Amino acid sequence: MPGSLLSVRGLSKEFGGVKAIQSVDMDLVEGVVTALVGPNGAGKTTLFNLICGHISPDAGEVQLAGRPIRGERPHTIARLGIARSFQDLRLFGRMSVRDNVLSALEPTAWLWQPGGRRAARARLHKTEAALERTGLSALAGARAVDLSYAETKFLSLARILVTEARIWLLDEPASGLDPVSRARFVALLKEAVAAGVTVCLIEHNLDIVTELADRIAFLDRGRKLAEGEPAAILRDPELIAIYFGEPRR
Amino acid sequence: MTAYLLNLATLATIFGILAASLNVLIGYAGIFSVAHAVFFGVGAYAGAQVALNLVPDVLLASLAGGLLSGLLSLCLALPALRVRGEYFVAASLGLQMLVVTVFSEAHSLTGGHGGLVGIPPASLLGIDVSSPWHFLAVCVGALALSLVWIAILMRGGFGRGLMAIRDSESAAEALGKNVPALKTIAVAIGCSLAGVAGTLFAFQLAFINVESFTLEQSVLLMAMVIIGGAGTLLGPLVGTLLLLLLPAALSFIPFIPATEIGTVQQLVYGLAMTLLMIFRPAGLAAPSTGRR
Amino acid sequence: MLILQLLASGIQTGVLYGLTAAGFALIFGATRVFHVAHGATFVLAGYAFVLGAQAGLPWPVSCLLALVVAIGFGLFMDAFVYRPIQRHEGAFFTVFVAAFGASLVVQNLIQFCVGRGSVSVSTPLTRASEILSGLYIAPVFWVAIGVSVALFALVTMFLDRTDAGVALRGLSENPELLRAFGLSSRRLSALAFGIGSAMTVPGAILTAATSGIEPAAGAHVVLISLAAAVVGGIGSLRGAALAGLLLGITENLIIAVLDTQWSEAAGFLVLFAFILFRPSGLFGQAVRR
Amino acid sequence: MMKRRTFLASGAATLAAWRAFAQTQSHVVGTLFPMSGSNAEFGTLYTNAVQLALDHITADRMLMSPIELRSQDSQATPQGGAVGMTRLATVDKASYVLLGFTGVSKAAAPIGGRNKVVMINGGGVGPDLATLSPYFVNIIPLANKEVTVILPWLAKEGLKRVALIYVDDPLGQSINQEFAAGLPKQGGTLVGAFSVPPTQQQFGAIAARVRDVKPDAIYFATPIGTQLSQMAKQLRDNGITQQFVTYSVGNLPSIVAQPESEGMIFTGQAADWASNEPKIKRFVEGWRTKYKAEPVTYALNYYNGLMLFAMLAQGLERAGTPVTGETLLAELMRVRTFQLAGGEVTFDEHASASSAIQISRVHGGRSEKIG
Repeated sequence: MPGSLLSVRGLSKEFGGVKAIQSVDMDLVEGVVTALVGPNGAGKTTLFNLICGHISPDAGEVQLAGRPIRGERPHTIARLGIARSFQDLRLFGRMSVRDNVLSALEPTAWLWQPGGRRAARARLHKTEAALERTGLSALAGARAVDLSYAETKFLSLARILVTEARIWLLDEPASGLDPVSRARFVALLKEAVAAGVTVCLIEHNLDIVTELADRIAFLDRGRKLAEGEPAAILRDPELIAIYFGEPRR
Repeated sequence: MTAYLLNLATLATIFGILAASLNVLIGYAGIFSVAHAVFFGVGAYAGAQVALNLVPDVLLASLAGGLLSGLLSLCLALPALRVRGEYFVAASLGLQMLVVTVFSEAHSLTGGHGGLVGIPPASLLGIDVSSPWHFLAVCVGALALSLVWIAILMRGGFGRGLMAIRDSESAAEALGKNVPALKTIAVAIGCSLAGVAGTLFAFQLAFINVESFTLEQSVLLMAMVIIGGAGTLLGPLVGTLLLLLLPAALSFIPFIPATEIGTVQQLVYGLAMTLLMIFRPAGLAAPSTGRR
Repeated sequence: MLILQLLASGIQTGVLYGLTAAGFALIFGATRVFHVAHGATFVLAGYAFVLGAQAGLPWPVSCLLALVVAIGFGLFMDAFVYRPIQRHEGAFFTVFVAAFGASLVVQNLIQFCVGRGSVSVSTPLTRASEILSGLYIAPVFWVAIGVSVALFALVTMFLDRTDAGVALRGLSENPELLRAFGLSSRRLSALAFGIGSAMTVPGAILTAATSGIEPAAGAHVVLISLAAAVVGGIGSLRGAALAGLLLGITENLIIAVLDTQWSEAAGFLVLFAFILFRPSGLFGQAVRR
Repeated sequence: MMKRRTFLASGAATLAAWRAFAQTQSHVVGTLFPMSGSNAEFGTLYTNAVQLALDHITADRMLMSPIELRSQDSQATPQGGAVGMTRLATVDKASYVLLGFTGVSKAAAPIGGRNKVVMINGGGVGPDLATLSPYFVNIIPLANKEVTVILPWLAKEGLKRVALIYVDDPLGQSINQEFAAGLPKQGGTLVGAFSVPPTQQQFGAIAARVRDVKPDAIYFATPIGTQLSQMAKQLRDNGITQQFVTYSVGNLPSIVAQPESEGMIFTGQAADWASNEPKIKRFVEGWRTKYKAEPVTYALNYYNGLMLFAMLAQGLERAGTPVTGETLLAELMRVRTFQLAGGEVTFDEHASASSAIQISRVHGGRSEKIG
């Protein structure tokens, strides 16, 4: 597909006989926001895990800007410019908010850091800026486990924000937020998209999906059932029936 | 009296290094090793052999002890990369038991149960440092260096990387951390420091045998770190002082029958471990939990 | 004949290892508590039996006493040590340290109250006689096998047939369920501790009869249980029991070629190898890396 | 099993020692025994022996200044030995320390030597203890001497095939060497030597191997009493009916009392409890009244250990020489031969004692001298 930054071809994964993902094709086009939609257990998170290398696929191909990345270790894939968030956030609980973000800026943290003091100061600067944007500046010294729910969501975003990754894979980033926080959150995402980030998000809240997404990929039981413009997908009665409660076995 | 206090202070310093080094694993990297006495022992034997056969130079012997322990730490890093949690504890237990057998059977290297006797008095770059004051100074120096080295590492990106892995391995990976490399280095650092402590221990006692490197020792070390506060710089030192000075302090209490001191001490130490874990699981030196 | 004799003594050790390990596995599987104080349960049960017998109680009463002490201690640990810690959302290591501390307390209390040497009961059951040329078997051999098999069958039946048992097994086979059960699993966890602790009793009593029991004997028991539980696949009772049996046999058979120093080490080498190459154990489901 | 009374007694002693802290006139004698852990049975036994000697010395008014006992727990480990010895030497300023156990002795010897403290070993019998330090005195004959006594006896009894079960430490290794070298000279053979770790508790498998080599006698070389009793019980349980032989460790009360030890032969210093020699008689009767039990040679060693101190100090006091470790050692090396309970003891140039070794047999829960 033209402009495809990340392309997934024929990706499959089985867990003990259960087909979690069955030959899924998908493309993330530069600057386009794709929403992964589907009922629980459709395999959305598994798809993220396969792309990021947390799970190795049984078959299929993943390419980042034409370079095959299937079989690479997660940290290598991350360093190539794919950032992801987790549904359960997985913050670094016993570290401070600042260190959570700062740590995301040091992927190759070694016994010593390249660039010396100046680079270190730059990283700190960037961290403070990210905290500022996500409204966490006042909490920079607090431990992540001590944050409120909404604050943890923003911290998770801040960690991705600083990485300057080209692709963001976000797993229900805004779920459970109150309307005000949600608006703030969506605004931040839009800013990022405007700055050229390619976003793929898993989202159950269709309001957010319609507000953000340019395309929707619909997954059910490991298969991609449809992909297209949000309006078209959300009008398909069959998909809506699956989504909203066709009784599943 | 001074000599007794000096001896105790030197031992406390050596165990301080040990606890601090174990803290790198337990507190920062989240690698719950109960095989730390193994690396203490490797360092002690290596240092003692250098002192016995080459020169009794603390620096050289410590280097040898630290290096060998660091190399052999791969035995611990390997399971640490494969498994976590209870499985890793089990693996390190296995390693500990295995190595104790090797220590007691490799007569030519370790002297078996008879141990290595007559380790010569220590010197440092040609200067005799075997007097209690001098040797304490050497040990305090080593402890200070270790603490500074750990503090610098843990304040920097490396430490943040380790703690990130400790708190969430998958998130750390997703942010580009090379988890196997970081873990391996952390284990190597912790174990080589333990090796240095082992060498100092060998010089201090002038006699070592396998009884100092058993599972009980590993558990004592672990208790020092946990009781003091894992993941804090000074916690392990607090734990070391408490657990090491406890028997000495108990033996000064006149109303405990001398014959029962050992039992009472173990009892107190066991009870302290259990109660602390129930009421203050983060350890004595850890800041109290914030809002929650 | 040597091999046969070693095999026999391996089986006798092994069945008791297996039973104790299965108790450990049951507790770990159902509650995710790394019950290091399992060895303390074992020692307490052994001492209860010996002291009962020395006080002149008839042996079934002494056995019952041992059973009560074991179960009581298990329930005590569950209610007053593990549960408060879990309320604090302690990491598993916190549990490990607390349990270790408790074992130390038990060991030293026994030393203080009873004495430090080993205690044992004398019984004609441990006297071996030659049943084949060169093969000596003591009646205790059959007792160990009989009791272990019977008790194991009883526990498995309980787990298979009763509602509570099925729920327990569900927990150990699918740890995810544990989260769903949450703290409402309180009674189930007490049940697991009760049964698991009871499973140390035959081993404790027979050890007291064959080789005597000492305050520090718990450490070895825990190490073996732990090794067996891992090798068998954590959560699998059958796996733990079988692995315990195998460890006992290995420990004994290896003496045909090596000195005894290596017999314990061999068991831990097996453990280490399993963790490196097959962390899911013999029967376990795949664990997360 | 130890008696509560002993705890109280030693507790009272400690208390008394504390009160006397300021009185620098008294002679400070230290004990460095394992008081906790699996070897604590020895520690209690040794402490009892020292207490009894102290009672007798006080009753006899042997010394002008009183003896003050200070106790440290060696835990039977090198580290415990080093810490305890340092404390005895530098805090308590003991001039004379009674200790035991090979590992403890090795760790304590350099410290005692540096601080000029005479160390009396009455329990550890590893042959490498002979030359640890000039200040290290062995009042117990070392184990290799015991083996030389048992070899002719084995030959005389026609026990030609000997199997050895030994703990793999210097003691066990030296016994192994002594047997391997000495048995053929007597026309016997060492048909099997099985080493075990000090922590081993199960001997069923060893029993199988021992039976497999068809020995006439089985020799146990373990320094740990509980282990010895396990070995004896489990071997008998596993149908091994041959002669058991061991060295002085067999003299522990718990072992002598055990039914499986019936008929076991052990060597040890000549100590004839039925003797009419007044010193030994006093010791035996004193022990029986005070501890309601039969004495053992280990206890005799430490009893003699403190008695030796009283004799040395008495000599020094009479000569007007201050009692220090240095003068005590000089006195020991001057006199060399002492009339202690159980007979004459002579110290060689390494300050290691040689005294007559006797062979005893366990019979009916008691030990009896057979040669």
